[in-house]
Amino acid sequence: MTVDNIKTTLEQSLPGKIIELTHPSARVMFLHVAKADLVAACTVLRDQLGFYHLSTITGRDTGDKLEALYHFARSGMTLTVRAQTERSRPSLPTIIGVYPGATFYEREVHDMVGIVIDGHPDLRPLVLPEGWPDGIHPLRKDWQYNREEGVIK
Amino acid sequence: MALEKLVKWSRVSSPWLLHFNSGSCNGCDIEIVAALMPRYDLERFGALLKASPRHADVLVCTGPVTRQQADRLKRIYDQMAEPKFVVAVGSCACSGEVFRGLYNCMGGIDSVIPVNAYIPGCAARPDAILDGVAKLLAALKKG
Amino acid sequence: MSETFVLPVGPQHPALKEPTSFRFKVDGEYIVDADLRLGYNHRGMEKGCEARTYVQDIYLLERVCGICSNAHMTCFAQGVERLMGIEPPPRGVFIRCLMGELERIHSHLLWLGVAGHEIGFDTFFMYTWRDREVVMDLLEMVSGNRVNYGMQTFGGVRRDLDGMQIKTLLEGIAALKARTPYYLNLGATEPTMVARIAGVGKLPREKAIELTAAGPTTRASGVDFDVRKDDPYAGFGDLIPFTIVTDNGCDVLARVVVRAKEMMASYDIMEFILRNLPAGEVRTKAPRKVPEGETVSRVEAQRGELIHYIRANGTDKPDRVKVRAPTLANWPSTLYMLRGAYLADIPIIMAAIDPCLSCTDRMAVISDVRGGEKVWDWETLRQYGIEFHRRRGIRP
Amino acid sequence: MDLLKVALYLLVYPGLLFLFVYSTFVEWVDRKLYARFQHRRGPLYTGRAGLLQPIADFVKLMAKEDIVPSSADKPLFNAVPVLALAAVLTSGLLLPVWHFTTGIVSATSFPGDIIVMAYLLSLPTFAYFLAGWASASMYASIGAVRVLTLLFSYEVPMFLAILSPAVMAGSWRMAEIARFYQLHPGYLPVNIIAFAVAILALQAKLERLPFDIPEAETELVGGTFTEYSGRKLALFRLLTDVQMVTGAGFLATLFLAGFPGGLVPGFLWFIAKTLFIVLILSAIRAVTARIRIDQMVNFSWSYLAPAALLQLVAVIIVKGYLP
Amino acid sequence: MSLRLGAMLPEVFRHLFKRPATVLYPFEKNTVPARLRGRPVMDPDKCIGCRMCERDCPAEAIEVTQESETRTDDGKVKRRFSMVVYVDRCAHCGQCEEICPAKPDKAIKLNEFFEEAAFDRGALKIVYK
Ligand code: SF4
Ligand code: SF4
Ligand code: SF4
Ligand code: SF4
Ligand code: SF4
Ligand code: SF4
Ligand code: SF4
Ligand code: SF4
Repeated sequence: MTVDNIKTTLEQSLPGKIIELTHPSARVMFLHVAKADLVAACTVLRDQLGFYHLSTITGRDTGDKLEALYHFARSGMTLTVRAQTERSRPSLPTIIGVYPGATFYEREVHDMVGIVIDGHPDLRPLVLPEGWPDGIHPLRKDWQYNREEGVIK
Repeated sequence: MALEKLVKWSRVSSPWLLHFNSGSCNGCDIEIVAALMPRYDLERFGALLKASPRHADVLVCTGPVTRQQADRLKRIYDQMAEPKFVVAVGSCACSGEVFRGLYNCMGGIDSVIPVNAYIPGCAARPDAILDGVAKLLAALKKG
Repeated sequence: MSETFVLPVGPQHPALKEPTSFRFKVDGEYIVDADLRLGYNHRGMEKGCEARTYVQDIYLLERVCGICSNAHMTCFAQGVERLMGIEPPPRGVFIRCLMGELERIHSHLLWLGVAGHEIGFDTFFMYTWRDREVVMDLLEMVSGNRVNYGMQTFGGVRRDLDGMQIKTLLEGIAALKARTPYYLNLGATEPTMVARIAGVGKLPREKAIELTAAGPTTRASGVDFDVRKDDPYAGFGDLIPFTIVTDNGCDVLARVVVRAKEMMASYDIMEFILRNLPAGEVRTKAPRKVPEGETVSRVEAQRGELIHYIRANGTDKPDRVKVRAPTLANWPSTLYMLRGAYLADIPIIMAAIDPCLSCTDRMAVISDVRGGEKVWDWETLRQYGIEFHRRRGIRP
Repeated sequence: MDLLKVALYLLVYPGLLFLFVYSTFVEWVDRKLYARFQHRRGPLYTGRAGLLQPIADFVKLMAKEDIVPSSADKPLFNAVPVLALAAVLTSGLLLPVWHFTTGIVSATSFPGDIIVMAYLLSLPTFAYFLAGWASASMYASIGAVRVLTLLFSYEVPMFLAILSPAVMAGSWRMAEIARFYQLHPGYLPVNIIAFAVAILALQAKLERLPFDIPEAETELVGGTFTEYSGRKLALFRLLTDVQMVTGAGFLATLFLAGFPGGLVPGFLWFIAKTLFIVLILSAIRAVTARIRIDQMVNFSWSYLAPAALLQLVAVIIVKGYLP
Repeated sequence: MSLRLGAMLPEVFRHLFKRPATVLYPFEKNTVPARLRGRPVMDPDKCIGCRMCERDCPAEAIEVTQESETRTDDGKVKRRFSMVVYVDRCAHCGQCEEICPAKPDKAIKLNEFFEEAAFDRGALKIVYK
């Protein structure tokens, strides 16, 4: 399946919902959709384009927004779906209905950047050592770790 | 005197090891296992790898000590019966190495428990580990 | 003994050389439910990467794990090269690929031994590790270190091979090639071994796909998922031929077979590389600053697909580096395999995915042992832990 | 004179001193063989070729801090190792190493001593169970339950197996059984199946691979001994070694025609025959993987016990045709 | 599937009569490969004080300090640098050697020494003056 094929299928199946579709280098594509269209996009990827494998989910702090990047794979192509959410009450819908293997990845995103995953059955705070202060997400850009003096010699 | 000498001799001749990974990259852990394998065969010195902290004399630690592990490292150390020794294997167990300053690392075994011998290296070669163990035993024999 | 109780395994449990903690609900000798808590090895490397330069990052990421150190380096280097828009010269590509395959051999031999050890077959463990020293010597000869080879860099590899080394490599590979069938034969026929691994840890094909398993775990369930084929890198695809190994057994035995056959395939790849090594430079010059952009880089590490997401902001430090190593991809399927298994099969089932937690360990599943679903803070949990162990006679 | 002899018997040969020294030697042989099988060296620097290694281990443990877990049943926890050691040491005394003629019936050789011996050899297993139980730690308790399960699966084949040579020889006294085979070595091969069964059962009794299920390090840390440290752990280790010696001696008496020829040749025979059995035990340990507890139970009820029974029937039939 | 009991038996017994694979390491030295990345050694005579090594070291193992500044007769400034290498931090990556621009010979190199074990971290702080 070529890049053009993927492009046309996506445009047909997600009319008007594609915010951006880029192809920066061979076998790498990025697709930006709105938060509300995330699950629909995932379903299209799985059912119509044969992306059977979810590699992982990356959480990222863009500065003014938070975003999650869903990396999907199939033979000959890696496609990343980008979905953004506002900083004030960050949340994204879960995709475990489409890709059950996403459980752990979603929990990780929740921990590291603090995006709440709506509909995830088991979102107890996790990651990080026990007793990690609430509301601190290490991968947010506004959190900096300052080495404690004396701990590290 | 005679008895003391005998006890000292027995201690030097029979170091039982407990291996603890405090968050290392596995590199040194593999090399510790390699030191027990036919090529280097640590059992020559009477060393055996034990699973229960109650049975061990030497705690062989690797890793820069993650916050989560710091507590457990301490607990394991306390569970061991006296006399006990701690050996830090690998540069990251000695000082934190490339993990220095990461928010979840304490940086070195000695930030949590006292260490008797340091074996730097990344990874510490099995022969470097052997060398360290031999040096520790020689020092115990003397003092 | 039909009473159900919870057996915490780890983080000091000997079956896991790395710290992790499982909670098993056990009914007699059966596992009713399995729960997993990671996080013991979380070091905060992704954040650390943002504060270091690319040059420092490649060495930091190499130390995500001592077993696929080279895979991490390769993955990061190739991602950054993509952003820089440079390509390593052919000789560099070949040596990069050679390192990957050598590392695969060392890792699979290590795994074979550990799997033997987990079921109490220590002689097997000793033999495989004795022969593993052959690969270790080769790796050390080429790179100067037994674990963190430090071979990859932006724009190629850091060290070249000379004629003498190529000869030694070919000899070593031939010796290993002669030896591997013996292990395959043993693993697949020694009765005590077979009795322990056949039919154990079933993972049906659909489940393997659904739970996004990777590497030999999924290939042993009949899925031909291999990054070397799907997203060719380091010369695979056009320059270097290779074959994918799959098996339809779906159990631990199948995973042994897949790994052993994969080793045979790797020997062929390496011999091809060494016989057809192009002449020329091994690296091109790379800039220190990386132009703005983002990319995804994937590599088939020994345990499966390894993926890095890299975002550059035009400076000499990355904006975001994300690492997802293969073991994390295999945990959901492992939990699936563990439910309903025997207590005695825990080690071998876990060993069968070849868990390496140093890269994976980023989550903690905090479950209330008494059945409730509450979240404890550090102190409560610690207090509970101390209590818990005191009741069982382990002094805090 | 008699007193001296008794003292000699109890303290020197085959009593305490001999059993202690010889059992450490046997442990050394076992470890060395195991290492050589694995293409390694094994203990090398403690004494000549590592000969003193087991003694160093023992002394070191004796001198180490001895922790009793606070939740453990203290009296039981402390008593178990001593009681168990006493049992195996007594079993050592029963070995017919002084009985070159079968006329005398003494305190250490009497009709039925074979049963007492088998019983004494089983006692440590109960001790392991109690040890695990008294530790009140999770790993140790699972280990303890496994010890019992294991006991029920190998004990019956063991008893059946030792019946064969006894029935053949028509005696319940070890010295007489050994003597019978010394006189009729031709009958030794008849018991070969029983011998194999007994070897496997002994391996299980000693909790060595492939039957080290209760100690399964990769599942249960140190099994029943997880909580033991220092002196008591030393006793347990000594106990296992002595048990190996007496167990090997027991099998040598029954299946390898005992130790003929008076004091010195008898002693040499003893060494040779027990070492032979140790060699077999080490080899089994080297070439097998640990089996699962349910497989063990299956194995012993569907193979070991029937084999031993078959052997017994065969022996009875052969016996019937005997002149 | 053929289940042959003791497929290993012959192999195992053969080893009884073979020389074990063990090397007697601390008592017999073994050879190390020429490329071994051991301890970083610096030569103050060659160092030009660019601090590239310090900047690239991933483990904060290097500290370069200026020792002296002298003016030669022809008016050139000559600076001398000393270096501290914390062996207990060094990751033996070899980046310092690779980046060092000193000509014609690198001022910092990794030698073949690896038996670093020590009882005290102070002993692992090595000063090159
Ligand atoms: S010293 Fe290096 S190889 Fe060893 S554990 Fe640490 S990072 Fe890994
Ligand atoms: S025997 Fe036990 S302690 Fe030793 S390496 Fe294996 S699991 Fe670890
Ligand atoms: S998430 Fe993984 S790679 Fe990142 S710091 Fe934690 S353990 Fe390391
Ligand atoms: S799975 Fe992770 S820890 Fe294991 S070898 Fe790969 S990167 Fe390393
Ligand atoms: S789980 Fe993997 S990394 Fe860990 S010790 Fe075993 S083989 Fe090594
Ligand atoms: S060229 Fe090199 S030495 Fe000069 S300023 Fe730049 S980095 Fe420093
Ligand atoms: S070898 Fe690497 S870690 Fe060591 S001093 Fe040089 S740059 Fe630093
Ligand atoms: S890189 Fe070389 S010349 Fe520059 S400071 Fe370091 S040792 Fe000196």
